[in-house]
Amino acid sequence: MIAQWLFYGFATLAVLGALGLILFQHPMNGAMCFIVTLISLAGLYALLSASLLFALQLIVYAGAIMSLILFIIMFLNIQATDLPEEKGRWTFLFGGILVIAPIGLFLLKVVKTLPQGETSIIGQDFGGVKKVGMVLFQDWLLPFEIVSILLLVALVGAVVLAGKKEMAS
Amino acid sequence: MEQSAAYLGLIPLLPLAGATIIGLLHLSSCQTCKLSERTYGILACIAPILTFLFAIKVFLDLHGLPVEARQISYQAFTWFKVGELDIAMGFFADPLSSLMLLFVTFTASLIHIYSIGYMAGDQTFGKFFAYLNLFLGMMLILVLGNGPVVMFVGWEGVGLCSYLLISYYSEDRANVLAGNKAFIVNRIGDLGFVLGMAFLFWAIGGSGFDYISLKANAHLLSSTTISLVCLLLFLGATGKSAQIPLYVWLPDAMAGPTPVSALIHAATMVTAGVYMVARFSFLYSLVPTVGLIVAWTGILTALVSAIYGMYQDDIKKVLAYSTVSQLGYMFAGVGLAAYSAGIFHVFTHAFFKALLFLGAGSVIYALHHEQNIWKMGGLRTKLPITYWTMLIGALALAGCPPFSGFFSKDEILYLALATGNPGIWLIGVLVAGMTAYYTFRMIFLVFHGSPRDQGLFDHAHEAPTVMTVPLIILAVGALFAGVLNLPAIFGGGQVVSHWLAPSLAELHPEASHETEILAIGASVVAFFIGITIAYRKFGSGAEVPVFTGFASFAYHTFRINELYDLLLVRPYKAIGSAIEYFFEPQVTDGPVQLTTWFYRAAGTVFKLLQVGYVRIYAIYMVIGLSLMSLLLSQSLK
Amino acid sequence: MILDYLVLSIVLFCLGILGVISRRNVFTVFMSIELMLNAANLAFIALSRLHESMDGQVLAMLVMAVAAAEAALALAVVILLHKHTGKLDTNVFSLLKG
Amino acid sequence: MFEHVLSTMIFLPILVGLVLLLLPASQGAARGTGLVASGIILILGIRLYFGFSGAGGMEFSEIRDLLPSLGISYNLGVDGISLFVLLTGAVLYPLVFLVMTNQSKGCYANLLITQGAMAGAICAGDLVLFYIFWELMLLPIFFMIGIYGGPKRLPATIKIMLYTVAGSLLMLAAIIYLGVVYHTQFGEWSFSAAKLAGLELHGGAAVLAFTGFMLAFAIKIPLFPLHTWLPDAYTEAPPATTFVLSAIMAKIGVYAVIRYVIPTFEAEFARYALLLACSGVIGMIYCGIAAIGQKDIKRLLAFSSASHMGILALGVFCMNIQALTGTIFQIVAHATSTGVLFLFAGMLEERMQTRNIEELGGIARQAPIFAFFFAVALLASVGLPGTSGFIGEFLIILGAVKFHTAIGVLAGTTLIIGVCYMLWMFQRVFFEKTNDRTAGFKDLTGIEALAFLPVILLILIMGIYPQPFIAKIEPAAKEQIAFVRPAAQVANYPVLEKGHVPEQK
Repeated sequence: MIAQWLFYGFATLAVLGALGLILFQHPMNGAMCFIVTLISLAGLYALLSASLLFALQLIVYAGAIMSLILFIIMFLNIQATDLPEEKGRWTFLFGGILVIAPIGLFLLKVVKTLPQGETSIIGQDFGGVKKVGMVLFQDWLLPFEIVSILLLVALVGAVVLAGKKEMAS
Repeated sequence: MEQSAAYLGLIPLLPLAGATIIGLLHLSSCQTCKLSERTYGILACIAPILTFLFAIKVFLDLHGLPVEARQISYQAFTWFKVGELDIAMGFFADPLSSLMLLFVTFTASLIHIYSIGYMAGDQTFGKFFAYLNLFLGMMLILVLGNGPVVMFVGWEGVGLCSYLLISYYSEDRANVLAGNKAFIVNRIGDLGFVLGMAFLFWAIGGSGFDYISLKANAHLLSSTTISLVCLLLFLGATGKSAQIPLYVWLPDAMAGPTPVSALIHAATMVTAGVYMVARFSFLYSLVPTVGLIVAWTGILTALVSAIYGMYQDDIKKVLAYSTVSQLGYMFAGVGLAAYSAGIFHVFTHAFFKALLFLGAGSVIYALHHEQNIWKMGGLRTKLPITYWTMLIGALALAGCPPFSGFFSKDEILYLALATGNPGIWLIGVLVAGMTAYYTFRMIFLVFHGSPRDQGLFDHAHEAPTVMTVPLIILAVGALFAGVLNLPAIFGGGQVVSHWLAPSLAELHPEASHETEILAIGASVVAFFIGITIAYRKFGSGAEVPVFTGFASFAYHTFRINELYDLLLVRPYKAIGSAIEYFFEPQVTDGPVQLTTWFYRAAGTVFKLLQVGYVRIYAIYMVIGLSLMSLLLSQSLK
Repeated sequence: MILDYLVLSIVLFCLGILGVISRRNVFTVFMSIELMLNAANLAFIALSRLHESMDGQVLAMLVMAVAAAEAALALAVVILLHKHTGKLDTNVFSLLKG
Repeated sequence: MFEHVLSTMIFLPILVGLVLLLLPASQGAARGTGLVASGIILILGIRLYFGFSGAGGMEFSEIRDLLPSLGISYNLGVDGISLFVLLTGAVLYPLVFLVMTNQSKGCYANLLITQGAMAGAICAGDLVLFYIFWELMLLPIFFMIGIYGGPKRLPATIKIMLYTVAGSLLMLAAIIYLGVVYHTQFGEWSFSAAKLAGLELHGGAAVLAFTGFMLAFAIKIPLFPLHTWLPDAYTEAPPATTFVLSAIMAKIGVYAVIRYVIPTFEAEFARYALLLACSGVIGMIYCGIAAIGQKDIKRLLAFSSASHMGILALGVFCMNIQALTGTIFQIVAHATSTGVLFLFAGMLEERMQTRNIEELGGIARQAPIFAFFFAVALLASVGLPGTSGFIGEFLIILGAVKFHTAIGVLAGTTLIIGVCYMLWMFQRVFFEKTNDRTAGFKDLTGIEALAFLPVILLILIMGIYPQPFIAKIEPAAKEQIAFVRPAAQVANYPVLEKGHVPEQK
């Protein structure tokens, strides 16, 4: 019962955060809202017995990535004048809703064909570090390694991109 | 039945070999050292003289055979054989071809000899004789071919030589144009020939496509097919033998050297059409209607060209139109199924027309290539041999009684009357009178009266012996050739007709002696009227006339050339240009251009969508996704 | 119950799309993309719970790694953009205009 | 060595050409190498000719599996039809290297590659293999026109490429369709032409596939109205390339129709034969008339070539043994005559720096041997008896009359049309007065004359004694006719059998 209430609470927060993200003019406010969404998502992960993911969501997403974004936003010292003046924002928003509605409805239809399932905590370390680690390093080893290469490439790319001016001079 | 004789193959081969040798010598030596004209002349004369000897042998061999079996043939090799089409490169001689063979090789030999004198000093002496030999070879293939296809080889081959020799003086555009005209007009006729052969082949050619098999199977043909084939073949004949509507090339063909005019455009090649009709007499005799068309075409051609002939001022043009006119007579003869009469006229005509042309050549030679008869006059004293020989030729042409032309022409006219075609006969008699008129107009203007151009007259001199001897020999022929076919009424035995009889499917109309006498009398009267008028007008000098009205119209040959030019040549060229400048870029290339235009247009339209903003592209993508979702939602459930 | 999670994931995903197509601010667009990734992650984990297998969770981890890589690059690009133009407008990139 | 003679004839020139392209050889060395390579091919070709029995059927076959899972094989072989097309190329190629002295190195190399690819397309017995060679032979052409062509080469290159590629892609689709149909009918994969001939094709899809094939070949031939790439490409291409295009490559189009379309699509072929024959005849007349309007000697010859290709193609569509044999014979005859004409036009262009007919004249006087050779080729081209051109044209006209009287009559007009523009051109270029430009024209040197002599002799020999050639062609032609005969009878076309009944009175 509590789990259900928790779900509704987190869900509401996540949606509100997302709405805030796309509606606030200034990215700083948007980012703050987005953090709310991410944290509530972490909560939802926990409700789904994914304890490792709960931790990772908080540490990597809400922690590392979002602080990086916030850092950059602050680093660039964005003023209201820097922001693009988005005149037709509302037109685009409502037009967008119109366009997206079929996609959402279609996905909903798809989801409805799935069987309903329980969300009670499974236990036995389901979603725990050890079990997930076993799956990750046994069945998903190759994708894992590929992702590591991707990260390396991204690292190098970021250095090259951001440091371009200095290298050229 | 048939006798095989390998030397038949040798007859066309000899001149062809001669042509090859002379041609190669000429090609290899034309830039370094020139061989002497004498060498070329002797080399060139070997082949015609040898073939003439062979022709006599052919004649004797045939003569030695019983009348019904007078055929010898030789099959050299299978030329090509595809399915039921089996064409052998074979040669075949029967009385008809042997007669043709005799006079062709005879006149050719004389003209070769004559040419040595006439062409003296020419830049490309060797080339001329190579062409002449080549022509003789092709003409002999035409005559001796054992079937229509082999005949066609010669047929086209002589056309080629005619083209090459007409445009012999190729520096002058007019000469080359005349050559082109001859070739193209001949080709129009050849189309008829080829199609005629094709129809004939598909009808009865499957079991042999030579004359003997065709003759044997001719009874299997339906009359429509025969008519069609005969008409198409006749189209070929009108091209080669210069009949309406394709006669226009022959007068222009006089651009070639005069011996060429004598050999190709008077004596031999142009009579090939008559020969062909006689050769196919087994078909033509089955369709008298087509025969009538042939006869009327012939006689109308004779009339029209005789009218032209009366107004020409170029000595060779006069003779050219007279040739066309005489060819018309021949067609009238073969058209009325009087094949031997037609062929006999071919035979006599070869003598007197070659003689006249060579005589004209001698005059032209003497006057340094002046051809206008209004600048000549009184040459009788300067050129006695030429004068007397040409006079004999003119009398023969005009149909003066004891001369050869009289008998052959009269035979045709008599048969026209006998077969119940008084129209043809009347026109024929009229043309006979006109022939006498224009022939003697020419003779009087050239040889009688006083010189019109004293400078030319003073330098004139008789041709060398090498040229006069052939003249004399031909004159003898022109005098006496008629005797060979003396009709019964003069106590003759019609030797030629009897000789030709096995080759031809001839009709022998019955007619009374009165008819014959009427025919002869009318011809003689026409001759005398014609010659009298000519004498009255030109006998003792006449001034250059100014043509007006009808005369001017006739002088310009009824503007037929201009008409053809307007109706055929110009539109053809115009269409050619139109294709190049309009149809090709606009119409046929249109679909291609349209495709490129479509791609360009589509590109311009799609360019508008490329606004450049990433967000808009994302919207496009989402719209696409959304449409796909809509579509997929339909199929879900 | 699981279906509610999935419905939530759909709602978040659609909001992410909406953010991408309706906003011109580079940061907001970028974070909207992150939102979409998170929505996908939620779906993965919910389905992992449904099937009681941990493959979905592993996949979500990989997505996070990719998101991290993307963040690094995207932020580098944003910095460059700002350096060059002083703006944070996606409409500055219009070189693709036909 | 000799059992792989076909492979050698295909890959030797390709390899030599590629090596030439890679090595920094000089122009002269490239020409010499090309001459040697094509000489070897010629010798092999002559051995092939004398080793060929002419009994009908494929000889010198080489079959290897390439992709067994899809039934694609390396399948080569020659019969009486392909032998002559192959030999035409082999005989004419050394001439190009001998006579065309100042083409660039890349051009010589590309010529060799083209030769190999064309040999491949001719010998291929597998449709996929054929398709590969078919496209391969276009590539060097693309480079030759695009890099070494005349001033307006780029549009011409793009046009010929897009045109031909559009056609051949449709053909590829049709080939795949045939393979799939074969798989459904026989339960195995095969693209062998001989096996595909046994297919039973019905309905709209078969017609579409037939159209795909015919479009590809009709563009290559080219049939009216798909000829519009030809004048531009022929005019802009370097002389050697024009020669290859006109003399050999166009013939492969006709050859491919005989080899691949007739056996497989007999019903469709019979149904559309009349239409295609009309297209051939119209093309012949149209291009023939167009030729008279030309001022550029190469463009005139290009239209002339297109005109003759029309009548060549007509022979295929007439579906009787005379016409088909005539076509194959004419392939060789036309290749030799037109090839020589284009080479001569190339020499004129090289030496006179102009292609404009108006600016030439009087060459016969300056260069009698050149003029004589040109005249022989020209006369063969207009189909004068005694030259090779006559036999082919006569057989085709004969067959066309049987096939359809009106078409036969129209086909006969080629006699007139050809002679009109050719004589006009000959008059303007070789006759009349020399001008300043042509006064310096040098006649053929001894070596050049000797190089052309075999081809000139071939033209004459094929006209005077064609039976040895025809005897080798006819059995193969009969086999092809046998494919189409039942279908043609259904479509009510007159196809002649042996011993037909003479017309009754």
